[in-house]
Amino acid sequence: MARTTYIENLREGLKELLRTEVEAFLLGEDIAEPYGGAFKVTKGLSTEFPGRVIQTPMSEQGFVGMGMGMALAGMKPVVEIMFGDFSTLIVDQLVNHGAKFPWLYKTPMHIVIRTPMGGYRGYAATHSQSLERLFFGQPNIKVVAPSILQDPGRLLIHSLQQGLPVFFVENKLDYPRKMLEQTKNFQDLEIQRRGLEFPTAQVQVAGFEEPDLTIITYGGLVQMALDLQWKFMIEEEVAIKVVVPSQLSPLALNPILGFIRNDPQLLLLEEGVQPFGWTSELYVRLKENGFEGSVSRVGSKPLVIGAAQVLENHVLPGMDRLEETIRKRVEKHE
Amino acid sequence: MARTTYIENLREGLKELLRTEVEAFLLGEDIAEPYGGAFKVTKGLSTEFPGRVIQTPMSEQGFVGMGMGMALAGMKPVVEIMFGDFSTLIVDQLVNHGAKFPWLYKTPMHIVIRTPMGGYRGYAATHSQSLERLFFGQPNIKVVAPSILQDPGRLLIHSLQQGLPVFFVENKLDYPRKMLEQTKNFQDLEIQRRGLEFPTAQVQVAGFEEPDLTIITYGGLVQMALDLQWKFMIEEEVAIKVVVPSQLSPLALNPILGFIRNDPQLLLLEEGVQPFGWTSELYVRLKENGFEGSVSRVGSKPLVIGAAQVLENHVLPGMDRLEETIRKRVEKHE
Amino acid sequence: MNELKESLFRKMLLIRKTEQAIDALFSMGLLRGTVHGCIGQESIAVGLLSHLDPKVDYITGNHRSHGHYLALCGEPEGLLGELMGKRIGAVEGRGGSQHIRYKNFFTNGITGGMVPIAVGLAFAQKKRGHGGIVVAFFGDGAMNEGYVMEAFNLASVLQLPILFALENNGFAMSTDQKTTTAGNFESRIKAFGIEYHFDQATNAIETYQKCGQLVEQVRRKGTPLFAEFQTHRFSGHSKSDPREYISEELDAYWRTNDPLERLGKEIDPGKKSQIELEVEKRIEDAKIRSMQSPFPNPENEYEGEEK
Amino acid sequence: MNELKESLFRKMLLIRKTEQAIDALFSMGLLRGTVHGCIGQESIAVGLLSHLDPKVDYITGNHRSHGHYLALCGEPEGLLGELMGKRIGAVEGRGGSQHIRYKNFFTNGITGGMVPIAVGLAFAQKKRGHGGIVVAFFGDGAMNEGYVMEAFNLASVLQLPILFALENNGFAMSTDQKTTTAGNFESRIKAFGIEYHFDQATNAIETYQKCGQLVEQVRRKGTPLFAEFQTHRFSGHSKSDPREYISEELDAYWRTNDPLERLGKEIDPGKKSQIELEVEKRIEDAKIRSMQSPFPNPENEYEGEEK
Ligand SMILES: Cc1ncc(C[n+]2csc(CCOP(=O)(O)OP(=O)(O)O)c2C)c(N)n1
Ligand SMILES: Cc1ncc(C[n+]2csc(CCOP(=O)(O)OP(=O)(O)O)c2C)c(N)n1
Ligand SMILES: [Mg+2]
Ligand SMILES: [Mg+2]
Repeated sequence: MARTTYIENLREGLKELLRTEVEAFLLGEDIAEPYGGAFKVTKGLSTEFPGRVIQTPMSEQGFVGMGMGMALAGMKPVVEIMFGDFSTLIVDQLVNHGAKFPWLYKTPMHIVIRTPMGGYRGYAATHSQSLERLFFGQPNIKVVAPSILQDPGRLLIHSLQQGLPVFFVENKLDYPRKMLEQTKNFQDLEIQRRGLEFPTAQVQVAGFEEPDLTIITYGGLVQMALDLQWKFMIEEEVAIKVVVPSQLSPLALNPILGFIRNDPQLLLLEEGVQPFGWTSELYVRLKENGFEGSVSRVGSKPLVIGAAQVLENHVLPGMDRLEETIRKRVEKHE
Repeated sequence: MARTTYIENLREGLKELLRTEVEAFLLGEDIAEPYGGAFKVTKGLSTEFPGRVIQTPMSEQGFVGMGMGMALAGMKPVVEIMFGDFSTLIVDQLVNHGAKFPWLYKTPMHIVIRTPMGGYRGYAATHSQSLERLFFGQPNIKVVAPSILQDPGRLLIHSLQQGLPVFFVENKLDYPRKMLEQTKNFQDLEIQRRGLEFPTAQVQVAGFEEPDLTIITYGGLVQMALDLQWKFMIEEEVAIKVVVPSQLSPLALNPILGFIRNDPQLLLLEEGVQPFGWTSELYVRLKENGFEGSVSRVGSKPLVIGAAQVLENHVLPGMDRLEETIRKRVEKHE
Repeated sequence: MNELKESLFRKMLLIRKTEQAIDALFSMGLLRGTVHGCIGQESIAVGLLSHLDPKVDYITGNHRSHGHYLALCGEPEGLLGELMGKRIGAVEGRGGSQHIRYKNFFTNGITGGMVPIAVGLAFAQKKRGHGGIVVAFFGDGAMNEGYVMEAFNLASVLQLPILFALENNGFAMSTDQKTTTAGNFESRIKAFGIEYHFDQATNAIETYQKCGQLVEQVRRKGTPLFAEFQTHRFSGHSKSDPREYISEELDAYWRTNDPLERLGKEIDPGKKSQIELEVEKRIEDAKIRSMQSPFPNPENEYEGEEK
Repeated sequence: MNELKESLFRKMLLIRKTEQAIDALFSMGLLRGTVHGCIGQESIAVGLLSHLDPKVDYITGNHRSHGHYLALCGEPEGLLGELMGKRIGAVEGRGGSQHIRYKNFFTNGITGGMVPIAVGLAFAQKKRGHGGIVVAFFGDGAMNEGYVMEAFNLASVLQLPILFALENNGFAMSTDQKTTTAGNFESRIKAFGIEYHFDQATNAIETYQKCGQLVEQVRRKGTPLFAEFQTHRFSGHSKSDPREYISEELDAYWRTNDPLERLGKEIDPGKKSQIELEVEKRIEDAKIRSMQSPFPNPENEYEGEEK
């Protein structure tokens, strides 16, 4: 899926699905032509695959439930929720239905719910949240997040083969971004991956393989982590390693441990609200598994996300605050 | 509220509310006479307070939204969700509406959503879960859990004075239980409390004040923790301290720290699924705040809760497994 | 016709006697959890499901689905065993009363939650075009759940082969439907452009025949239908419900109009006694087999599940 | 009558010109986020809200509520400032376009999510008995959300003083309402036992007068009413929507029937120019004041919030 941008890569994955899986369908609001989705992910697909793109009424519970029924019948639906914030409406169908069926009825459920999370665009309180937390730890739900490091298209295809509902976390800012291998810095980076379907990636700058600090993050914040990595390398010769899992829940710890076991210090970073977040569980699991370096977490403050940029910046993790945090930790450590 | 049982105590709190707050209302399914609620919590209230108990259609989203509107108008609704498992249906009204209003509109929202969580009764997959996790960390939502140690009635009254939506986690097994001070062991226990509205309690057996191990838990599992405490004291002269917060989110760490700072080892216990649970955040916060003893967690396995007792027992935390865990840890420590 | 009557009677009686057996087992403290019995409503399950094939058609049930299950498979040990949490149970003790599967029949415990699911199943039926249809059972309480209404709209917009089967027993738990339900079901359904049918479910043969026509129509046209069955629940909402909210008059009306009793009167007394005996024996047998069946082994049941 | 026409024209023009100013500011890159403009729909906000008092009545809006806001308070700086994220904004830059408050008027970004809230507000009005009512605005897309249908049922069962105001512009984002909506709105509403009214919102005076009667009736009887306004959105769904899904014919029909244009023709040309000038000036002024207004201070805005 070597399309230049994240959105193209994702769309390519959807196309491959529709080409190869005769019973794959896309469901969602405004996903057909001429709109092609609020973020244009499905642009062109309803024309290219007639009858396979079902534009639904505004009934999130209803059409997610319908998707669950299709999956129960053995079909392979991919359902778009226009904004991740509206995931609040589909918790019942995911948690009390889709996630229960595979075990209760002994039947695989091939279904992906994909949705864009995240802020930084001034969309304010109800259109900026990172609510994947609703599904973390829920039995029989897998939470997957692609990034510019991890082919969204490929991950999507794997997600539809899990036999249990996958909540697929995209990111609004990621859509127009170039996939990492298409960027100019790419040649200076050393990238390793562990894991097959949902790989964890490690990025280092060539020549800076002894990390002063390691950032573990996912999804939309990968770009910010890489920017920090580059900046600290250029400006201060500080080596930052970036580690990016793509399966968020259940947490796939081993690949992460494999990358970071001997690193001196970790910064766990997520866009979601910090208390009770993804990084909380990650922190515990790292400690429970014997990681001895220092670990800190950064996430959003537990506040309503304001519309004004100054307010949004106050709540969400940002370059400035992170730079400061990293500088302090790297100094302390030296 | 020194009523004998948890349910009586809770009902007493509801009565006091209805007596003292002219604009307090109860909403929910089957809460009026003759049923008085699926678990009989509101038994008698619709007769005693005519017009104040609104028996609703089966429209969880609708009547929780209605409650939010009443709160927005300055009223004080208490909404019952019949089983905690159905909280999946009201996430949107809580997270995207009620929790946003206080800050966006600069107006207090006095509203409590109360619901029984928990298993051990053979109600199986969709009637046994502990889903308070859905609201942990959500900005502007307070999650409160009473127990046999913490007056449900009093906590409920305080919950309605927070100015933001409170998700009030009751427990099915707790309803018929005696409040701790009504039990025969009570005179042998030493109880301390910290915090005013939502106190954290500490229970020790008199004469066993140097804990070999400290259990931190909440809600319905308090009984199990106390049973373990008693059993280990009697059978093995092992001292277990039990610490029980009643405000789960935002986590009120200081009172907990106050009780356990110098304890040798902690066992964090919750009925909810363990990964990404309440104990994950608690673990991190304890470590971030310098707690140096060993800490372990026990919760439910991330599995669908089966109906058969053997299956349920496999998933939920139980006396047997806990005894074993504690024995190992206490031995190791000695 | 006699054969039909006997066959329906046998199926309905199996349901009623099994429900009674369950109540007895509960009283003896032999069952955990809870159950929602369907005594009084048997003719709907039997009348409708006798026209379906659970290998071809999909059926979704709800919390009150013992009757649906027995009407489809006729195996009380699947139910009794399930309630006892035994391997012989329909889903080996995994689900208990509310979470059952038998072939293409599925139940779950969230009221109305299976109705959108049924729409998805109907979508699959339509796309595959193998002639299968979907029947979705639910109660009057479920009619006020928003997602159920969303499902009606979806089924109508997409013109799917589904029969919505409303078992209207007048109450959602203790709540008199009239106190919580504005307007009426008929106009709600027609407002979604769905054809509506009504059956005062007092005559099992009539119910059976009407259902046959409805099923045939959905199969032929491939478009949604809605059937409201007016019925009565003699069971408590769940175990240990004293039914204080149900008036003596209402019970009395339905006692004289109980479809099972009425049907029994139309059957040759000798034949009837024979059926009764056979059914009792079938259930006795199921009870014993269920008791003898082992409990599931959690290690096996959950093997590979912690992904 | 002339006075009324001028007053309505002035309010409607203020809305349209403010929306246009917002579009221009966006094109200049001066605004962040997104907006949902209501050009073409002004007569509904003005016609209805002119009969309400936001200190007594409650009003809930949605994502497309600029017009409602301006019709209620007439202060474009509250809107422009809000969009710029300035302290002068309606909620000091906290909410942006979709999350606004003005007195008893509230908007939020979840389509239809405020409709159950409005029912709760109406419950309060009824209990308090001070004569206040509730108006809930929403679009045709929201009509398919289950919780909105639940709200209709609740309002009807409880007989609350609420006027449901459906601004039917035929589309939910790009989705033609006819492709996703079975049956029709009128019968859906009547099925909940709620009185239904229709207005082809092409004549601002008529809309205003009908609204007056509806408001009066809700106030007098204290029971729910539903009004469907057929309208048209000349704005894109949100900024930068090229409206490819709207046919030229439809636009043409509404261009000749644009209530603002039509009303303008009924006003003395001199007076009209004067109003236009005043409105332009008012908006210019608001723009400047908004630009000059400081940004909120996050420390203050979030003070004490991390509970
Ligand atoms: C979403 C949800 N809300 C509430 C319940 C609790 N509950 C179970 S059955 C029931 C009443 C259902 O009434 P109805 O749909 O009429 O079916 P009936 O029990 O009469 O067969 C209730 C309130 C539930 N299981 N799910
Ligand atoms: C629950 C929910 N689903 C989807 C959206 C995204 N969205 C915002 S407005 C809109 C269309 C709404 O259509 P309608 O109700 O007709 O109002 P209109 O925009 O036409 O005024 C959509 C899909 C949302 N904000 N909330
Ligand atoms: Mg019923
Ligand atoms: Mg519209």
